[in-house]
Amino acid sequence: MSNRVVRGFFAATAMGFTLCAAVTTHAAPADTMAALEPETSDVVTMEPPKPNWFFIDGGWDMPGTSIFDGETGKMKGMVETRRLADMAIDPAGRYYYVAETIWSKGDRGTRQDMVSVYDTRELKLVTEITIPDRILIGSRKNNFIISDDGKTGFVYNLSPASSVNIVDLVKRKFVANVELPGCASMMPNPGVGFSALCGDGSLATVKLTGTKADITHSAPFFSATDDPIFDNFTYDRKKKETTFLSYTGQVWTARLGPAPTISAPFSIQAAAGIRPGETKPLELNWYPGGRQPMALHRATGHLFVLMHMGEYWSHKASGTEVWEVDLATQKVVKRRPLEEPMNNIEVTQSDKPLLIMDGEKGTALVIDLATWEEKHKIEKAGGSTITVADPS
Amino acid sequence: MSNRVVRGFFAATAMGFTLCAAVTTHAAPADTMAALEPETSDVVTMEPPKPNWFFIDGGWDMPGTSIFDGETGKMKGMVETRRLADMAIDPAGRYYYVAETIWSKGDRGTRQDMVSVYDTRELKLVTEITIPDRILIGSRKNNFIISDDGKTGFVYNLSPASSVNIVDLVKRKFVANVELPGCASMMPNPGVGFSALCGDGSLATVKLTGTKADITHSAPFFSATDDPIFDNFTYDRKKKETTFLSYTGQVWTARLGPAPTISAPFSIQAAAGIRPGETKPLELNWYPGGRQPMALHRATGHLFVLMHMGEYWSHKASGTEVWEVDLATQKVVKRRPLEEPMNNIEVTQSDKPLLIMDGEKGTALVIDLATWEEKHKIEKAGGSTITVADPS
Amino acid sequence: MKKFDADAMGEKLLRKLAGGSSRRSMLSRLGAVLVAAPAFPLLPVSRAEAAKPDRSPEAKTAFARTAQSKDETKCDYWRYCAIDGALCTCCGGGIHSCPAGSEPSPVSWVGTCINPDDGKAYLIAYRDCCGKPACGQCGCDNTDRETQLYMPQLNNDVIWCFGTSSMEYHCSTAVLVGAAS
Amino acid sequence: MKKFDADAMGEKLLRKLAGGSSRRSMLSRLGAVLVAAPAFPLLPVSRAEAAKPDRSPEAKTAFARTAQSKDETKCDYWRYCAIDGALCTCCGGGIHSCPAGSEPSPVSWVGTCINPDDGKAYLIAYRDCCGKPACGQCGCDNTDRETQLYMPQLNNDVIWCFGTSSMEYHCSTAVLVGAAS
Repeated sequence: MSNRVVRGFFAATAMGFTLCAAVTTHAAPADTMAALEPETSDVVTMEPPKPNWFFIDGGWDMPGTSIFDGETGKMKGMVETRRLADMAIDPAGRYYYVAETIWSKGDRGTRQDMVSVYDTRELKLVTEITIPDRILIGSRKNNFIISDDGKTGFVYNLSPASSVNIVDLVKRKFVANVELPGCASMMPNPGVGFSALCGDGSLATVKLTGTKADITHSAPFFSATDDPIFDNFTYDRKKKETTFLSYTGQVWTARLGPAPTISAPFSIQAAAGIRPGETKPLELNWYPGGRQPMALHRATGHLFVLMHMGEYWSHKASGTEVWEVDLATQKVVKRRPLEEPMNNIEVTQSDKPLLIMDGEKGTALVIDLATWEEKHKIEKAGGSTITVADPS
Repeated sequence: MSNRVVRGFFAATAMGFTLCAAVTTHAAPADTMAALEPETSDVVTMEPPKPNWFFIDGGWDMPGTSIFDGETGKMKGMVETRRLADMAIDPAGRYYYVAETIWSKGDRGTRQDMVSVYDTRELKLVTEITIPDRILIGSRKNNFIISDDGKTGFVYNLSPASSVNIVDLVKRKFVANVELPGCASMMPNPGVGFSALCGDGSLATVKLTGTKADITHSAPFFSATDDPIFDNFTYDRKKKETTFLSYTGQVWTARLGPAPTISAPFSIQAAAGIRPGETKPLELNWYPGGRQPMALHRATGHLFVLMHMGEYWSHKASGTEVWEVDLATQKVVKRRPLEEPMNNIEVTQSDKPLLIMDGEKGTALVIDLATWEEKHKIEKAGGSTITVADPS
Repeated sequence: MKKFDADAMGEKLLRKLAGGSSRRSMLSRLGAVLVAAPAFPLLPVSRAEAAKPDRSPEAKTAFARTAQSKDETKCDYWRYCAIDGALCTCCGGGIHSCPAGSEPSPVSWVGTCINPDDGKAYLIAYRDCCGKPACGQCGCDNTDRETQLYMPQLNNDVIWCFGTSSMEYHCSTAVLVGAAS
Repeated sequence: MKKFDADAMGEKLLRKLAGGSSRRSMLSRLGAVLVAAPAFPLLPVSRAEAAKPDRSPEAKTAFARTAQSKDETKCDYWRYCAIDGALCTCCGGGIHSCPAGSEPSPVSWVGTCINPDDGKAYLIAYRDCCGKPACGQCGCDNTDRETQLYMPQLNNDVIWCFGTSSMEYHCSTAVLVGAAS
């Protein structure tokens, strides 16, 4: 093989195809090229996010968040989310935002924290918004949230002091870092700022005025050590409400505002007609568990919870059943067994909602909720958190 | 949880342990600390590489090259090899060298190519030697080689023009990039420079004088398109010989020097008493295959080859048998079936040699060659190339 | 405890929950209920009338009841009651030693684990070793008293590599800090 | 062809190799030979006396004999005879289209594949789409006429992302360049 051949090989055209007679004679003793028109390489343009799409984080082993159409089960594209990055969707559907941390030399060098902005049609990097450090944890949906109006991003940090980076998504610049002592796991609080759960069992509300943060606390309503609330809770933008679920299976609804109000809890097990979950050992019962253990369909007020049978402190165990809870009547209206245990659950906010789940093996399930029919089973889809276009 | 608690929590001592009364009361209602001496965190120091160790590249999905003791089956440590990096061992056992490519922002930003130097006792980064671009391919043992005296490193590049970066490992600096048109897959050529296989079926010898490279070619002896030689061939430092294996199962030995001599080939299938492999379709036969399909035990001159049954052009198929070939007598002296197909094979150069293999699932097998006893089966050890301390 | 092991920890209890019926018949009945999935399935169980085991919060968890004190390279070694990640003892390190080239984080999350040899509770600091790629060996995820991010020192998902030169996670140690009770 | 599929391509041949005995008995005999592993096991085969199939190098490979022309999202689609990686058709792209946000490499490796509809050989450029993390869907590794690194344009392991703004590999397309014969 002569130098000429190698060089000739690189005579690629601007249209982007490779061809070199000297090479093709190696590949096959071709005579002449037929009159066939060679194809041209191009790049697909996407639509903005749709209600029946879901976004599945590959997790520790598979960098990237894959976008799937829940109806067809087909992959639409991928947002670049490296390990431990957090993705959020612009409520107006124009941008995907990725809060991420990159070292200049892979695992060494200079630390760089940023919110990277991708347009939703071309999936191209629009800009990077430099921020101070953010937490490295992954698999959490409430460490990077966006205000309902899409104008402000909140990026949680643990340094290990607790604080929040405020990002102006319109001007695309970092605004301020505000301390959030003893609290984490944020939710938007429209017109106020944001709220967060705290280690003392209270809900903190952070009123933002420019770069000034004024923090107030609700009365403690749960025990952060004895019966913690899963920090992957759900937020309903329309009702401005958050639904909380604890390890034992207690369910609260918090109405957000300058002074949030928190409902009395009810037991998900009692709602199914069995005894409530308890914190004591040796009490075998059904418990909620997994990484993203619940999903709320906003229009119907139905909560879908991954449940497993076990003892207390098995809160990371994958669910072997899905319980459908009517929050209004506080009743479990359906229980569905799963063939394989699942770790994360989400539901589309469409009229004909689809339930999306994934498990440790990275296989995603798409279930038609009307029939509980398995519409799609997608291998290697991803094993971490699931997001839908309307993050209610 | 008050601010004080979080802050108190960070009152770590210089010795590196965390303790905070306010925290421990959350963890458990502890009264007082007992008189028990708290343990101190420390860091292990290793020995230099030993003949019964093996180094297994995690491959695409598991960054890092894990070091295992073949006798005990225990992991000893890890060399940082990101995806598509190539590792080589200092013949004197003082350093691990990693040829790697890092972008300043993960998959974007500025490209940085380097040879990173780690000391073998503390596994700490000693320095980085900046080099021009190198090839991105992975799973190849001959894209980064070190001269027998340990003084020079050769890093292959495909830009896509073919060239080699010469690195002075004593002065720890890049020396020169020399063109290597039409050739790749290097082997040391002591006192001369290096040799490489070429697309025209020849062996190229690159005589280095300072930064000047003088390239000569052997007569063509194989067909790079019809019956290619696996580029993961073996090099015997003691004999200054390379053993080549082709897709059909032809075996050559090349004696290196200013004008290398190449033996007449023999067929590995004929050596086992069956008909030789052929390039035609529909000829079902045993063929060599995998990613690192062969290993040479230098002292005995026995070659271990991963073989599978199939048709020609199945050269990446994992081996379902290991064939042990006596190169001197040109006979297959043993055939051993494998329970699971294997992709990579290596053998330790110790008196009681151990055969090491791994497959697609990343499970490593350690076989005692004297008895063919499975000494260890190590899950998640890694799925890519295997290196032993004495790279013969 | 990664998965609930019904065989190891609950057969007797399951039988009691089922009101004295055999485990198999209880399970099959349970199965029928689940597959039919009526609007309000009632699990045919009531509070177990077990012979007064210690049900206080301080009683032994499922992990503690089966923990051992002999092999530090197994997930059920007693100190690992709240560990998450690769055991450094399987990565070239030790119970309180980082593998060569990695660096112990000066801060950590903590657990309170019961030593089966003396039945006492000890405070364990799960100190991450940082600055190497994930070790990959002996992955464990035990969750006794493990809580959520608003209580970070009791959360085992955080990358506890603060104050180290690299925040890359390699493996986790389980350092004995002292007696907890 | 990732794995040799004995059922699809060789039962008849295997029987012939075994001298007319049934496949099962031939295999079990073969198994016995292997397990016993004598110093010089002789596979009881000689050159097959098959009824003159086309054995020229131009004859159809195992891949070509079973390739289809209907579904571009399957590894056995005819153009994929030498592809290695994730099919862009499964990643939001198309047979010659990169998924949104990724970028086609201007150079590529090539393959010569036979279209089952007309039996003719075509030159295919396997152009990688670059600049996104690995797609992960529909991983294929077909190796017809795939060779080694000293013949790079026929090697499918190289990351063929030259001249793109990022060299991160996302997926591979199979662009029809023209007839090869």
